[in-house]
Amino acid sequence: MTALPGRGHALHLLTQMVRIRRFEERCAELYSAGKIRGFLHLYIGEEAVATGALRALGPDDALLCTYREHGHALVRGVPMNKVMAEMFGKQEGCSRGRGGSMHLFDAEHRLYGGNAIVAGHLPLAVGMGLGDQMAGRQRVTACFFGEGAIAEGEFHESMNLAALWKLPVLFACENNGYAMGTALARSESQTALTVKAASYGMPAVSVDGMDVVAVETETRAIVDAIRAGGGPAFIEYKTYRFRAHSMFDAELYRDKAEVDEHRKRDPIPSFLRRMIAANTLTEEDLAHIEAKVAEELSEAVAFAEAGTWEPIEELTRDVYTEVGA
Amino acid sequence: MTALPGRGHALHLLTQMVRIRRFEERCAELYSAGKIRGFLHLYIGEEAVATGALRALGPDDALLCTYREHGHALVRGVPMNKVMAEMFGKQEGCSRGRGGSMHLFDAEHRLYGGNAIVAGHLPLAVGMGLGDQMAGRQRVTACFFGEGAIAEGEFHESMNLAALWKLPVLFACENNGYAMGTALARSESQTALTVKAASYGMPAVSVDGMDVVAVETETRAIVDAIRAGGGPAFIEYKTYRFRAHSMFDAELYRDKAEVDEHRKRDPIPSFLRRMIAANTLTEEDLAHIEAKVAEELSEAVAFAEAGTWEPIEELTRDVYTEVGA
Amino acid sequence: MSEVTFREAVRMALRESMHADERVFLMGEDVGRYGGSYACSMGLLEEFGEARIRDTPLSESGFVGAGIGAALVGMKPIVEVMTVNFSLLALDQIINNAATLRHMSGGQVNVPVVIRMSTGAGKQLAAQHSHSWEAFYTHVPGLKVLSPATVVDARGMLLAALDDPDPVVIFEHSGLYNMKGEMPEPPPAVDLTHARVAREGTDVTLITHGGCLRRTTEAAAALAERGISAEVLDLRVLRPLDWNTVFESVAKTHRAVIVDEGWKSWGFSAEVSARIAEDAFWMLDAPVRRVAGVEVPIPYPTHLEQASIPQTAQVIAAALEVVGHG
Amino acid sequence: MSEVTFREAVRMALRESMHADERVFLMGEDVGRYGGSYACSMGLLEEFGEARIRDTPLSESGFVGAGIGAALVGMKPIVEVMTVNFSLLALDQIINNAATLRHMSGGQVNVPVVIRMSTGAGKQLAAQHSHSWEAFYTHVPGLKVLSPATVVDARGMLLAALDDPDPVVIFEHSGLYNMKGEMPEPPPAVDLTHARVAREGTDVTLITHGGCLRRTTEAAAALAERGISAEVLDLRVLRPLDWNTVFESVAKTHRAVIVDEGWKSWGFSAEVSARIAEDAFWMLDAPVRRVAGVEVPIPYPTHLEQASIPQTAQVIAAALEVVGHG
Ligand SMILES: Cc1ncc(C[n+]2csc(CCOP(=O)(O)OP(=O)(O)O)c2C)c(N)n1
Ligand SMILES: Cc1ncc(C[n+]2csc(CCOP(=O)(O)OP(=O)(O)O)c2C)c(N)n1
Ligand SMILES: [Mg+2]
Ligand SMILES: [Mg+2]
Repeated sequence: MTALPGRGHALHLLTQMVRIRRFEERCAELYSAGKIRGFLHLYIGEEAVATGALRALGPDDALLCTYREHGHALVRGVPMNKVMAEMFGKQEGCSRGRGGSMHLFDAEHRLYGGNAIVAGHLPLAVGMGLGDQMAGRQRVTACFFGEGAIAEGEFHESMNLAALWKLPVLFACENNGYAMGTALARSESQTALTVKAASYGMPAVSVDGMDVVAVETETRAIVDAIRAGGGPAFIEYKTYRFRAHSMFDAELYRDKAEVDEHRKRDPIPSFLRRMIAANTLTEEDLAHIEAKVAEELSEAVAFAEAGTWEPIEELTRDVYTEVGA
Repeated sequence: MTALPGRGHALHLLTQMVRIRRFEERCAELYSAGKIRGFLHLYIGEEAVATGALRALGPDDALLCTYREHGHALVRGVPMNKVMAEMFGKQEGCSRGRGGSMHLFDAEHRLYGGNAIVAGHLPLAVGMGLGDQMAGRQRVTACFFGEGAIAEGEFHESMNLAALWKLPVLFACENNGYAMGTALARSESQTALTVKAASYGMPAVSVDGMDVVAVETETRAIVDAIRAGGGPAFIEYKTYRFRAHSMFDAELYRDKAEVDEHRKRDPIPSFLRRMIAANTLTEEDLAHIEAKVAEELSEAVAFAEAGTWEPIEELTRDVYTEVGA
Repeated sequence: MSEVTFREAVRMALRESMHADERVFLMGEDVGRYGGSYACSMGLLEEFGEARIRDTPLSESGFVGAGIGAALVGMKPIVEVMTVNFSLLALDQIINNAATLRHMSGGQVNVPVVIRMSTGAGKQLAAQHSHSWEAFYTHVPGLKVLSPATVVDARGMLLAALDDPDPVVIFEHSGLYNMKGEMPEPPPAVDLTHARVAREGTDVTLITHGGCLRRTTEAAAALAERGISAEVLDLRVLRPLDWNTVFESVAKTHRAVIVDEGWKSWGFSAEVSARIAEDAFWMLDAPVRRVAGVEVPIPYPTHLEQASIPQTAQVIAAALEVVGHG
Repeated sequence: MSEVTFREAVRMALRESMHADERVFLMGEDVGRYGGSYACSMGLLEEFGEARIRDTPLSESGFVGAGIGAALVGMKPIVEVMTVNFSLLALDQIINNAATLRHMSGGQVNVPVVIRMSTGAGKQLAAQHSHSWEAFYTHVPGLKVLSPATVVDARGMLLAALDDPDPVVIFEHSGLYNMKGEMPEPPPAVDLTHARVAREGTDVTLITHGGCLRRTTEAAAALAERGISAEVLDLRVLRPLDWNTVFESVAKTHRAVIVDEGWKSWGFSAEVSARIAEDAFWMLDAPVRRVAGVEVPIPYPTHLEQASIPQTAQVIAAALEVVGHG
């Protein structure tokens, strides 16, 4: 068992997980209210992954995610206001409202999406690592993807290129057991995912993605090795999504009992329990965090509500780079 | 060491290898003479692979190959006349002259190309295996491809699908060390190719592709297992191409010395030597075979020369199936 | 006569064909347990089992290619690609294999695969889920390309596609799945050779298909109120296209507007416009006009999304322009 | 002034750009040790080393995507895809990423990647190696698409593409690599905005690009002998296309023929034809004609291959038709 964090550190982890959870619960409500539209993929249940893993990255490191990336954006430091405005499609959003839930971008925070073609961002991560390597920069590129992406050819091509060229890329697999309605065993003949990495000679580790401390510790070890020039690495976070794949999912493919079973591993209460047992945190800390998050959240909703629509005249702006602009 | 074949069997193997060798040597001449055009990829040095492997297949089994498939077509039983006519582009050719060297097809012999998109035929093989499985047929689909194809996403997707669905497909990798000018170690981070198969939980074996007896024996074992319902398997044939990749290759990427070294493993003389040592074959057998092959070959060239051009009016025939035709 | 949704019509065809012919099977991501991303195959797993309602891993190139391979050995696979946006991953298989194998082999094989995919915008799914790329497929000899716009065609064209010996790509506009329409009893067979005159008229021909039919007929109704008689053609079959019906209509109206959701330049509408102006030039009293998608990766917010795709008002304006009331 | 081949002109640009800017690098299958499948990069590995002349495994989606990613972090990658036929494997990366990222992110990033690929028939490489699929790229907003037809453009357009902040796709017709042409001293910069009047004329405008320019100018010469003055436009930049130059020429000649090797229907030529007939309708004295590829997977034998692609005689015939001598 990994060492427990100190109080400040623990407060940070708890805060981030609560921020994600409450943010997304509100998003689900706002979806029902018609404020958020399109696809909305909730990360609820998986918060420990982004929370723990992103602490292992420095501000110069790059981050690429899937369409299930609200948590990553928030932990990365994209202001909740901008994320919520983006969910609404307002031009004050982090992608000027054009991307919505699936395409959160923030170049300043080196967040390169919010990518919605499954596995389509893996080659990008390889190229970003390549650019850094060629320019002699010490940065790491962390690329998050679901276990469903492993069946795509792009996963394979990207793993091979990164390993062949020893690029500073972290392949971060969020294994929540399902790709939409397809359980891992129905999409991969070999379900031990680290074996895939081995077939590229790439170091690989699997970690309990419901344990934020383990996530952080293991990620840090592997990111440090990458940064030290060890080449790419693969990490699997074993997690579970408590909610439907998106808002259009009848969840016919799994039992409520299965979900309930996994809810017992809910990363937020389990982390809190452990910290309380170690006398690091108290129930009051949680209450305090909840209050702060509630405030941040209502401000974010207000910000998004007050946001404005990008004028239709600007629809085609940025299809190409306006030179001189 | 695998058991040596008896005389009839050995004569067959030797004959096939010689047929391929002489056929292709003549093709190279005919290329210089302008009778054959386009790309011409010679199999010289690799003859033991098609020769040994195809003996393990039954006439109902399907075969898919790359653009380096003259050997496979000949061993499979496509008449040399039809293959040569195809090389010339004559309508008496096995693909009506439309395919040329890279696209030898013969549905009657269940040869499904001659495919020139690297790894593009692997998904087809999966589907053919799937169709057979669903229809309850006992056939095997054998899919040959070069080691270069392993870096393509299609390899990965196909291996996974076949393994997941336990399809009767043989993935037959002809590892001649190079993909055009790219040595294996420059295209794969993990050069032990059987490890790739393991990451799909697929049985895999590697065999000396210069040893026609070993090729046949190992292929037979693995094909029998597939036919018995064991699901797909991967076999690597370690071989070497003695000639350039195609007729447009300056071979800057390897030394003549390296090629010469491999020529010592030339599958034809080494097989002959071994059989002579075992008193199964004699030098006269070879002379006799050479004479017969020379005859077959000159007949094939004459047939191709006498062949006719498909009328231009038929250019668009078979873009779609003419219904009722 | 009963009222069914477009989705139900697709499902009817799936069921009927699977009952009628055991070589038919459906495969694609989440067609089984999940019920299909647009719920077209909901319930079919229970009815036909997992071999024939086959969930696939995320590997578009692999499973589309597998569909082609299965067709080569006599099966009649229906491959569902969730959306045309992901179909680029399978385009090599569709073009270099499905569309090519028959001709390249000198006619020895044929590829009776049916590939269904959803297309189009309107659900605020943003730039990687909203496009209309029919033109990538209509450009390819060897393929047939269908675009049903009615419940009768949603069912009938899928059945007809399964009877076709060659690869057929069917575009189902995602905005149509919930649309209701009358399904005659018994449900009629349809052909894959003719465009349909959806509304007769004499002043201008409005040419469209699939997801744009509704707005186009709305435009025609609005034009009628202004005394302009618009003929509406539902092309139905995009390749091979029924040019005769197009030319016949233009011969009558002397004016044409094409309505298509795809990006305008080099889009589906381009060939239609070009062909009319080339082959019916002397019949035209005005230049052809296109109402097509704005050339932009479609954005998320609804006002920008709708601004990216054809609107009824634009169809009306284009029609008014070509009839000289512009 | 010196005479260089098209291939050498490409190599000049590769060398010049790599010397001038250390962010430039070349990557693709066999660009290094092998020297490039069409030998464009022969010798460059020795000069620039294997990091910058980077051989890649066979993985078009992976390495094209890696080029896009490298561009996102400030590199200027030149990615070589051996032929457009294999580029389908990378089309998802090119369309859903390269062309989309800037707009979708609200303008936060740009993607200065240059993707070179050979195109076209004429080498008897048959149905999986001979096509001209420019239209798949010209359809896509966010991409710029170039088609050099001269040695000056082969060099100059590659350099200009590297200066462009957005993704640029360059089509090099494989039949041009051995073509010789005059390269002025010093070699001139070229723009990415204008079509070029390759030959002036007054009776008919022949519009083409890339590999078809030679046959088109041959046709113009033959027409001149018959007293017909043909203007030849070399489009050069296929997207965004310089419509002004096209319309100016048609305003003068009132007649247009488009010559393009791609399949006719929904091909590159379709938009050109459509746009002329739509926006220059009242200037036209005859319908536009297209001389384009026959809709067939291109076969191996030379007589069928040549029958599949535009020939000088067909250009002449089309021109004669539109000028009324048909
Ligand atoms: C190439 C592609 N194919 C299909 C889809 C549709 N789709 C969106 S998410 C998804 C499941 C992905 O599962 P996984 O990678 O495990 O990520 P998770 O949603 O579980 O986080 C699918 C099939 C897509 N977006 N892209
Ligand atoms: C998808 C694709 N990319 C590139 C090529 C060009 N190409 C033809 S053969 C070849 C090398 C293939 O090597 P390998 O698979 O080892 O087969 P070998 O030629 O050695 O038999 C390449 C790069 C192609 N035909 N298809
Ligand atoms: Mg998942
Ligand atoms: Mg090889």
